[in-house]
Amino acid sequence: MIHAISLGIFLSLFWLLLSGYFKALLLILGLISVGIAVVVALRMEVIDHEGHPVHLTLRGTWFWPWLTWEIIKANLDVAKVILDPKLPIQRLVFRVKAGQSDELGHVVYANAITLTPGTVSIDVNDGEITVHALTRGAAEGLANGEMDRRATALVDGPGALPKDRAGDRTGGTG
Amino acid sequence: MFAAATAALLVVTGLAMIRALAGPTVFDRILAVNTVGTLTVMLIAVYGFLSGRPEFLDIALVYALINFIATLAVTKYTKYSSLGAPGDHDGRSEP
Amino acid sequence: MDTLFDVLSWICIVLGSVTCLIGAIGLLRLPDVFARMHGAGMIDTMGMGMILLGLMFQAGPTLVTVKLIFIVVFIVFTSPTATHALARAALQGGVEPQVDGELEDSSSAGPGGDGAP
Amino acid sequence: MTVIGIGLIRMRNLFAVVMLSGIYSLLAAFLYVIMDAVDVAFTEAAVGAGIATVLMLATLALTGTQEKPSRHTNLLSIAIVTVTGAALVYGTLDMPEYGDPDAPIHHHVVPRYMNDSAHEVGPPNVVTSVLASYRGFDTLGEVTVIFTAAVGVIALIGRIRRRRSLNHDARLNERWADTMSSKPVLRVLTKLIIPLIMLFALYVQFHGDYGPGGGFQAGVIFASALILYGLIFGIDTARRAVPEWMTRLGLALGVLMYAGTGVAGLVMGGNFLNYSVLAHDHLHGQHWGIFTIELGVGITVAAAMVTIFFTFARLLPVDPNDEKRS
Repeated sequence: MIHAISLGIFLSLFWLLLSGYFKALLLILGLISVGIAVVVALRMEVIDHEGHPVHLTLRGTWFWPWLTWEIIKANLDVAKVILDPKLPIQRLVFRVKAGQSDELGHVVYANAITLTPGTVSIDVNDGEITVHALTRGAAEGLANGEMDRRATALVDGPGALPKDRAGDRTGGTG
Repeated sequence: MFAAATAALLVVTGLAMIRALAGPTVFDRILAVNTVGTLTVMLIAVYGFLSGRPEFLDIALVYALINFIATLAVTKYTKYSSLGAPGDHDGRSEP
Repeated sequence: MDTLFDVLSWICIVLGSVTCLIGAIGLLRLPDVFARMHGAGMIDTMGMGMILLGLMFQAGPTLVTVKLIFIVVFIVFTSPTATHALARAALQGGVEPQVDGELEDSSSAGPGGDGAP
Repeated sequence: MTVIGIGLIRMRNLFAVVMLSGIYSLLAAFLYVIMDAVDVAFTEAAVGAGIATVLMLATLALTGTQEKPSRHTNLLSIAIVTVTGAALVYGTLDMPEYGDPDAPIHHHVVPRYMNDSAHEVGPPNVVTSVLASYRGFDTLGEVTVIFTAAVGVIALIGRIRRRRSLNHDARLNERWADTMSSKPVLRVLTKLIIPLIMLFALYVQFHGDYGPGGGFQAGVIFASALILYGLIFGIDTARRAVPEWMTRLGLALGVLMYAGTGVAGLVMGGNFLNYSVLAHDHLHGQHWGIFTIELGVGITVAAAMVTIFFTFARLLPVDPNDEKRS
């Protein structure tokens, strides 16, 4: 129920930002629309901690900037590979363990892997993610576990892996 | 400058279309179509600014929201009808 | 201040366009589906992000910028999902990813999540 | 675009054709944007991005992937197509150049639409006033066409399912559920985005007066959300959330709302589909009239799309082994 309410608040915000009209009629219509969307979503049973992960927004403020930076680094690497006349690719397929406690965490991790060019997650199965990497550098950058730790900290809270926080500084070869 | 960006994006769309036409597997085509979808979002957004009418963004928003549905449907479809033989050379004979 | 935003905006748009071009070249040059996904990934992430960021600098603090942010967020959520679905379908559809080497797990393992299956 | 068109014709694999027509539609939308036909582009976007491909695939699954190789080249049809095409091209030669202010269309109805619609009808978006008010009859006809199409689909293939064996159904459901909802990545994204798509659809519905969009586009987008749900969680789960009676009711209700608005105009002493008499102030009358019929259009379109997809997808996929056995 809490999720339904927060979804309603979130959708109302979405409506206001989309619309930009603050006339009484449109506001009422917006309220009705939000109601319809929430009711249908409830009927579909898509509102739960997976469908509306509101608890991640706060911690996400640490995760997203880091991920953006990783994406930019990875883009430069892939760009270099593509523009190199010799096309020095070393395709690898390997598995990484996802240290997150539930499937939502695995999904966050898998999508983060896919978002960084150079690595694509091709299967998620019982806490193991199969990854296709374009270069050895990209593969090793992933295998050193930095992204896994970050995603775990995002989903399970920073307290979940206290002893690993020290390893954060090592950084990815990306 | 917006015009230059539009031109660059059109060139990129053309390259993606070459990949879509060339294949060789179905999955290459899907990848290309998906990329063209993202490119269209950008094209519409940039062109909206070029012509000074940012309300085009609603259209771009539609694409951003529902373009992937087609991709999902296609991947699902490939799983079904090509259980035996994947790719372009679909092994199902005509009844 | 306006000129600063203008310059920033152009830098972003040019960077984004160049990224898209490189990604498209990758889409053509790379040898198999799985490798091509990395090229497409460039367009979907940095190309898209940079161009729309450039547009945001143009629009300034208006509802247009908010809509642009929505577009970026939606694409950031949907694009990896679509790529993942596609990769999985390709894998199960019988396209074997070609592999050029092995990743030795022991040497590259970090303290927390190493790659050992 | 021409290249894609030629590629479409040359390709024997219907599946690849579906993919390419997706690109075709994307480019078409962009062309409409360039020509400033925002509402048309919006429609193309809403239809082309999701629904068209999905429905074509659903059909493909029923018919098979390879085009039947035709033994004889059909000279007659080629001749007809060529002649028609030539006639069309010849016709366009006479047409004024794009954007020519002297074009005949700019002298008759367009000035009235452009200049007077603001105080005759009201909405800032001229396309909405043209479609919903000046051309109210045409739009009613279009809605009826969609309604008829959905009814036809129900009547023709809605019943086929009952003849299939329970065994087949069970196996089918298993495969549906097995492939999609067990993928965590897809499941999470779907849950995340479906409410957003629905709300966006309603936003498009109610802002048709101000920006591009309106009932048709909104209906299609809303249907996309339901179709996505059906794709990921299986048709039967989707049917539980949105039961059949609901879509059928919506189908009829939408058309009734449209036609009913027209009749209401009659009753209150105006012409059919003349909304000015619906309220004391004629602008308000127009506003409410357009609002109601747009809502009707939206409901009908959404219900029709969902009906067609679910009816097709239930039959999907044709299992070759089953056919051999039966």
